[in-house]
Amino acid sequence: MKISIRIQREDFDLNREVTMLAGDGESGAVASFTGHVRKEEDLSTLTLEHYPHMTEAEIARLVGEAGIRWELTGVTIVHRVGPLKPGERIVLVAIASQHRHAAFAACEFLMDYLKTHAPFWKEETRGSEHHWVEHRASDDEAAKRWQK
Amino acid sequence: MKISIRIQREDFDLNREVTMLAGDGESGAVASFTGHVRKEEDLSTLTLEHYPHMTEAEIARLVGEAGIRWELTGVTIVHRVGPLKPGERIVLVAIASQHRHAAFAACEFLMDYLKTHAPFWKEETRGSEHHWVEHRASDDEAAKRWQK
Amino acid sequence: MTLLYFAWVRQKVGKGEEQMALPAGDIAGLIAHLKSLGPNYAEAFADLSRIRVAVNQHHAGLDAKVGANDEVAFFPPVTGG
Amino acid sequence: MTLLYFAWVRQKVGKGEEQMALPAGDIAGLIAHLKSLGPNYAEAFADLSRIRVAVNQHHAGLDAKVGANDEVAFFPPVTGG
Repeated sequence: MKISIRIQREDFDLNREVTMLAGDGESGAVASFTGHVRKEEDLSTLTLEHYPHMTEAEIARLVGEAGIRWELTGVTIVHRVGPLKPGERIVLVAIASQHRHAAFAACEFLMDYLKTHAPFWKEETRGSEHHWVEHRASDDEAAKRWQK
Repeated sequence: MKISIRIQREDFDLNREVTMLAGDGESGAVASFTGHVRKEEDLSTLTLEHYPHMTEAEIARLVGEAGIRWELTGVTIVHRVGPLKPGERIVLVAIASQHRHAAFAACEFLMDYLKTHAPFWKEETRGSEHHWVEHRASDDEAAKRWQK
Repeated sequence: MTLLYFAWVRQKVGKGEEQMALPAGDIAGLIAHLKSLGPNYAEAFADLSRIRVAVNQHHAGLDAKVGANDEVAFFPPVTGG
Repeated sequence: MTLLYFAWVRQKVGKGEEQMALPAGDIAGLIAHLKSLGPNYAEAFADLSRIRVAVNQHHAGLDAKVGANDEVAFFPPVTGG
């Protein structure tokens, strides 16, 4: 299984990431997810903070768990940090497999666990006000679906 | 809901397609699927034939059904036809929504229905032999999951 | 009536499209008529479990009614995606 | 012991990282000690239902044991993805 986990300030090229995962013909299916900053009336910036090292370690643990649950040929996760504008991409989870159902399931599993386990925090800037985004109970519920 | 349905011989740029769907900040989530030609020992070319006009009409009907079942902000479907080499992309289904679960579900639904309803046929070239790919019963089973 | 053939149905029939003046009827009757036209049609339509039909670009069954101005397509189960 | 603070915990404590010489114990005891150090800590740790903990970069509970060489991080429930 090819694994690439990157925390970075820069944007990513989805086309390039998927080609790197599946361009060799080893995988018939790639399921991808991108999360974007939603435009809201007075939201000017969404700033992401993280816990360096633990972020990568925690994501690697989640990827390892996904690799046990499904037959995967590749996983690429890119999570951006720093200030982002409405419409910009926050996160990419791309999963390659020989089977599309495995790719979809692992992609959704990793998104649900990223949202509840990976140490990132979002701060919104609205006008001159800053405030931290609250964790959502619905994300905990989503992650619980996968508990065996 | 932004809808783009294209049948084309050329490859597509996934990054561009997703930016067109979600770059305006109206959607927080984009789930995408790309299907690729798998490398097999003696497979040199996979050639896709389709039923012009019906293909677009049938895909539009499926997209309409997805738009009734889930709250979506955009759907882009690109399906290639003509000769393709191992590793090349065959199909893109990209779904934008405010909610990631809706995006994932609609993406999987559309892939399952594309495989069972859209009039495309694959012919494999192996050495000097050509043969038509057989429809798989597992694809029918996958599509049946969605019947209400 | 416009008849269209795709994939191996097209190869067995030996053409992709043809016009035919036919009385109104159902798909099953149309296929029976086609099979009487020659061994190429007889072979293409030998096993109806492997044939799918569309009438005016909508999937249809063997009992669908067709008339002079309809477009009828015959093809194997689809394998796209 | 290395202590790390993130997001609003960092802002309330007023720093992101500090070293402290502390006896071995559990996280609950460590938090009780921190709250005694000043109103900034008392405010940051006022509502433990809003605090999450990692020990050596693994998620941990309030009953986790920590010693002199451990890295302990305090932060709000995560909101990435």
